[in-house]
Amino acid sequence: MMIDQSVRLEFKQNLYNEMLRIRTVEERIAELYSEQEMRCPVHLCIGQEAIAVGVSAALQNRDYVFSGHRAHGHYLAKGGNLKAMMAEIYGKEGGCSQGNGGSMHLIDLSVNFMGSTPIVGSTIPVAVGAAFTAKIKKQHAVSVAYFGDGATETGVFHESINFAATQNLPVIFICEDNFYSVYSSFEERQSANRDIIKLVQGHGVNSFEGDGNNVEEVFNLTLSAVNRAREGGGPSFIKLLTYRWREHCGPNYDNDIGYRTEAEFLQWQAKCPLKAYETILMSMNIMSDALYQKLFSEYLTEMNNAVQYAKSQPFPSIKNAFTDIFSAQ
Amino acid sequence: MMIDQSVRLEFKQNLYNEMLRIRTVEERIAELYSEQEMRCPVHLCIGQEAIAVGVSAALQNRDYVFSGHRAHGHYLAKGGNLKAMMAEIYGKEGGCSQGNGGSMHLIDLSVNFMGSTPIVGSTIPVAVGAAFTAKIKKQHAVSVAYFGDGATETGVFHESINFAATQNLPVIFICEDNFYSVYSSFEERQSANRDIIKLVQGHGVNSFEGDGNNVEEVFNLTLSAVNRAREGGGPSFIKLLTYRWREHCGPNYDNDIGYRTEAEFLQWQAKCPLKAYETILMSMNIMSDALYQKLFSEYLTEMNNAVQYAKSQPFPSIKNAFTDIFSAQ
Amino acid sequence: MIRTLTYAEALNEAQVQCLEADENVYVIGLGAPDPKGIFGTTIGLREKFGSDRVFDMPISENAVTGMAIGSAITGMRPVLSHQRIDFAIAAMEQIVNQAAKWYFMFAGQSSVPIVIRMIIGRGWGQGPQHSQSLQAMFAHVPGLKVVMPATAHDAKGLLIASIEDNNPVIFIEHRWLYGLNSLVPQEKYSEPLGRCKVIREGTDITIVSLSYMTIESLRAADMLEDSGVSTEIVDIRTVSPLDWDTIFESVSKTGRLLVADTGTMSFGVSGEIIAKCVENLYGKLKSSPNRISLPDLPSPTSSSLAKTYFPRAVDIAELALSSFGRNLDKKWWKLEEGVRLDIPNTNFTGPF
Amino acid sequence: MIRTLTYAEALNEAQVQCLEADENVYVIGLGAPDPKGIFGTTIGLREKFGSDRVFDMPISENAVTGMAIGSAITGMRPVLSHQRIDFAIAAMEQIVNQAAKWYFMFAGQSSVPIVIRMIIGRGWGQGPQHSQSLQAMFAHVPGLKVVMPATAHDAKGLLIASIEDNNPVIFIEHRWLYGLNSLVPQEKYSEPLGRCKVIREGTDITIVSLSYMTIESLRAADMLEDSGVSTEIVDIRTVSPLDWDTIFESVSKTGRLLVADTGTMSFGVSGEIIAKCVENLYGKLKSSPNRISLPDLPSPTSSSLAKTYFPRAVDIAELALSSFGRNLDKKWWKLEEGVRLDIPNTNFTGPF
Ligand SMILES: Cc1ncc(C[n+]2csc(CCOP(=O)(O)OP(=O)(O)O)c2C)c(N)n1
Ligand SMILES: Cc1ncc(C[n+]2csc(CCOP(=O)(O)OP(=O)(O)O)c2C)c(N)n1
Ligand SMILES: [Mg+2]
Ligand SMILES: [Mg+2]
Repeated sequence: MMIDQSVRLEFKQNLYNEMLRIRTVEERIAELYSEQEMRCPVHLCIGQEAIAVGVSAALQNRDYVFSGHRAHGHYLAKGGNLKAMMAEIYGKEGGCSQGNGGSMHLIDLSVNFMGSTPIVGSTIPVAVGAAFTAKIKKQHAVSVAYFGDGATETGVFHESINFAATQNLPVIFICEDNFYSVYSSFEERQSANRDIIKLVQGHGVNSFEGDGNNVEEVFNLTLSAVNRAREGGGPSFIKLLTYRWREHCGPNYDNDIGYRTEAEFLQWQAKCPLKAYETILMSMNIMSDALYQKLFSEYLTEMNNAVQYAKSQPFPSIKNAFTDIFSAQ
Repeated sequence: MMIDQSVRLEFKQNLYNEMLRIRTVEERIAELYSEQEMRCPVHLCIGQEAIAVGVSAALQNRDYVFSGHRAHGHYLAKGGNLKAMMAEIYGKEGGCSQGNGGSMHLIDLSVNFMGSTPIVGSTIPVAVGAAFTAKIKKQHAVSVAYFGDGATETGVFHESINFAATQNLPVIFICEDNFYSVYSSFEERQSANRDIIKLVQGHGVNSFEGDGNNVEEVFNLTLSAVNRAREGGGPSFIKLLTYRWREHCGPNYDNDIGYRTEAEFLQWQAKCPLKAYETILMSMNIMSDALYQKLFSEYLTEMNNAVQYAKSQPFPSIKNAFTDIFSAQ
Repeated sequence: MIRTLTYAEALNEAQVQCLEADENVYVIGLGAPDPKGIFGTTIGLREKFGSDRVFDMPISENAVTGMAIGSAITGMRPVLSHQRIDFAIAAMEQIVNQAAKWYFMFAGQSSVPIVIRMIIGRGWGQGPQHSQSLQAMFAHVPGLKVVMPATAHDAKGLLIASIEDNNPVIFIEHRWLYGLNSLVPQEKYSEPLGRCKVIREGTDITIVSLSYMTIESLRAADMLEDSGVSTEIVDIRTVSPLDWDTIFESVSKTGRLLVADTGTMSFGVSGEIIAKCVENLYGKLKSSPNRISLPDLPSPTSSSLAKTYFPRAVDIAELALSSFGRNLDKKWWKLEEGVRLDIPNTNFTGPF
Repeated sequence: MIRTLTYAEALNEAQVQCLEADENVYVIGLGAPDPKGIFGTTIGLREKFGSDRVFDMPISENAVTGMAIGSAITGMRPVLSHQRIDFAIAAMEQIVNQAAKWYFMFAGQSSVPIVIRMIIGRGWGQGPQHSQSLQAMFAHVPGLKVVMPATAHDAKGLLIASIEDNNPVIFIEHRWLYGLNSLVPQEKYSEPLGRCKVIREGTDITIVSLSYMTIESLRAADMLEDSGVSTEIVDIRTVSPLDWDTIFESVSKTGRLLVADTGTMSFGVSGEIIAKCVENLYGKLKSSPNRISLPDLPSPTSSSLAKTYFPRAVDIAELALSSFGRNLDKKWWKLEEGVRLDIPNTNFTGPF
């Protein structure tokens, strides 16, 4: 696709930049959370940025994306408006859901980020439905469902996979496998003999596995799934190994509370998706410390502006709040 | 297990007899249904008898069995009381559920036939729960869940398989694959690339496939699963190919209504599990036409007595009906 | 043109006309294209519109509901049937958490124009897991519309309105209605959602009823007329949002209220209607409001128990008269004797 | 011995004592053995009783419910927690079709002694899918008991009774109650299911309330007392089966009824209570019954909307006074100003 070397380098640079942008946003949320002004649960994706970025790089604006509780990165990588997200987390009128949703209910229809909602597994079939529309209306679009390793235990995941396979729908199932479902490890939830790749193949769906901390690998796996889906080749499932750095919900580290070890965390921190890619790009002379500083301060400024915007927005008053439950005809 | 030849032959004879008994009961229900006295839906298992019989032959009285809407054979093969079943179908006081249940709600706790209920997939996790009890209480018992090919599309099937695998429970999942879910064929419901054996293996569960019209094959597959489960080897899944001869629900043939062909039916009728086994037993000089006549008339008499019993039983009057929704302490 | 159609035919015609009118409409459901066509309501649709627009589903009620939601927010208008309401509760998670809330939780940016058809019923030993009537569960969830037509005419008009509505509609059909006729215009028309209909005018008592209980109420009204009581019947049609004005107006006029519901009583539809009427018409009632519904028990299977479990016209009439301190003439009870009460009519022979 | 315990500690102690008393009792739930231990209610249980009796589950609410049912009919006594009620509705199929009906559909031959704990709540931006209060859905289903304790004392006694009960019990806990204290005896005791409790005696008006709304009602009663109105509070404790006698007795005495529920209003718990009181106490009410509950909307997330969405003591008091044609003294409203209304107390800092 990218023959020209400069285009190629720019592409790589963008992958990095996007990851850094998400990291900067998430870290800043973590810092500001203790102010007690973001009065809703937040599930940060620090450590998992490569997935959102790699996947999104393989998508077009028209492609549909759905997510769950841990959605900030997915939303931003797809091009979701940062200010609207921050205002939403602050519960403000200018929020992407006008304060009705909060961190767990992001939407930006201008980039076909169709919605994230926090019932585990629950947006997976919804994403399949968007793929159905894409197919029937010949939109040449694909639909992406992001979810975690825990979500593969829900019945609705299997029903969705089967339905997508039966109807040969252009949907990509992205499983972010970060080893934990809240504080529960695999031993509590799945058999040691489980093989999700085989399982999904058994459903009749193309199934792949990759390093979720390697942004280019994520991109490549996704791109081939997307291409196949666009050409009528049906659904794909991609499992991507990664790790959540902070607590399941909230701004802190929680390696001390007992469900995982500091050592495990450190091991994964050493596999930081940004650092890993930075090293590669440095060796290609695209990245440098100076560039990092420049980018970081740009993103920090952007984020601070977004926070500023969010804080300055009015709260939805009862009068202005969106309170309709029914859409008028 | 069966070293002695006479025991072996008796065992074979019993397999045949049980199938013939079930066939006789089901055919008689079909004949009598038009009297409009069995006023509840009936899902006959004619054509599928080898599964119930082969599976049950591998079980002990203490082993738990659960089933769904098509349960007559499973109930009878486990030793369920015929009179109580017929009275139940006739909606009478002497019914196994005192008329509250009907054909789709069979139970006989004296043989650990724990219950059948007609929401597809819905007794699968319940069977898993009984296996949990068996394990925790070290009952040396296994639990069997019977269900159809359609049930493997339900989310709860997958959740149950995963849970059983995670907890390594002594449960045997028996899938009676008769190609149809009501009038819907596989094309409408599953991908052509689906491989249920692989799928279940992906969950981490031992998984087998067999000829559901071959009673000895069913027995052997089940027995090894049962032995494994009793020894702590965990759950197994067994898919057994078979064919339902009559309409999905009700007493008639329905090869004319358009969802399947007469030719397909005839092909499967030619694979009749009783006829096939009869031929084998004849070649071994166990079965004969005379014996068949004798057995058939015995079972017919037994069935006619059961019908007689059912018809003579009183209807549950409001006064005598079981109407408690809560069990007293 | 106006003809006589059965309720099932009317639903079929509604779907045909919607499929013709809007290419975004599609029909999906358990057995939708099969030879029985969901009690005849989808027969012929696949032949007319092809398998891209009319298709079956795996036994995956929850995911298929979610997939219908996803298609709806991206421009389609699914008409989904799970057949029995007992099966549909496997999809409760998607219906309650997603369909009902999507519009609100994203502040109106996308809506979910989806119709989910569910069948309720009674009779022929359907029993505990095949004849529940769970409308109250859905009506309790803000964001769902709940529609329960009683006549063929309303079945067509309300199904068209439901398909054209931008919101999730739970469309509940009673099995015993499928064979009943009424006059149904041929052209495509819609009956407004959220509006009750006074289907019989009267002055002495108001019966507020829905779905099949409206049919029984009509028969009860004849018995009551025979007793000199003039009955007004308000057919609810849409349980949620409920058209309180029409109910209040009727009850204000008659001063007496009886609610007839197909579901079990406690925490159901009837309690809300009585509560709301009392709150709004306090002091205007001439006697204690009454209600008739199923007892708080699962449905027993035996045909002999159907009689006491499922209320009939005579029960309604008797209860209505009790608020005048009177009893129903025994002749009406006599008429019921020997009638098989687990079938809608003598043509019905099971096994469904 | 009697000590002060929090509601969470009381629930924990109830489970410890049941696990000790009966080897058939086991605890399973999302995160049951994790460091947070379901808001502290299961902390330490695994350490005490081992991983065979206290364990976690996959995110498979429906199957795990079914498995608990299967274990219950074969002799175990599972205490299952799905955490939030919003997650538990993924298990609706098993709860409604199997747990609720098993005993009846097999004519009493086997029963389902299972407790399913579910969490409701408000505040801290839980939003549309994390703060529903769906007790009415469960109360509507014959065969389920629905228990909603308001105090630490009742939490312990009712959880023990629920575990010892032979029937499926939906045990609903409000997040804002976990930190509240009351006197709790150390020994194992049970409070009877199906019995309301008059937790404050009064003569002028009866407030029938449940769960966290009982706490707000107690505060409202103080405000009302200040206004010269003597309030009797009936804490429901068990929504189903409901102890109507205690309610009727209180309402007969005071002649006035206000129902305070944690759920959305329409087709919910409050309507049934009003209807039943009117049916049974017709003519004994001195004014129109009132009710306070959530508006028929999903829960909005923004903290600024929590204030109007979730009713507080002042709202209850104001509504109660309205049935005397009076208004609440402004001072009480003033007191609420500046108070953050999306947290139970100032110690609460999220993020759950
Ligand atoms: C149906 C349902 N059950 C339980 C929960 C509570 N819950 C929220 S997030 C979560 C863990 C999800 O784990 P995973 O899918 O691996 O995503 P991760 O948090 O690791 O990104 C759980 C159990 C829920 N939101 N929905
Ligand atoms: C959850 C649910 N959905 C739909 C139905 C309606 N239904 C009854 S039997 C059946 C077909 C089941 O097919 P299968 O599992 O293959 O069993 P078979 O009838 O072929 O023995 C269906 C869809 C049901 N009972 N439960
Ligand atoms: Mg995870
Ligand atoms: Mg089948």
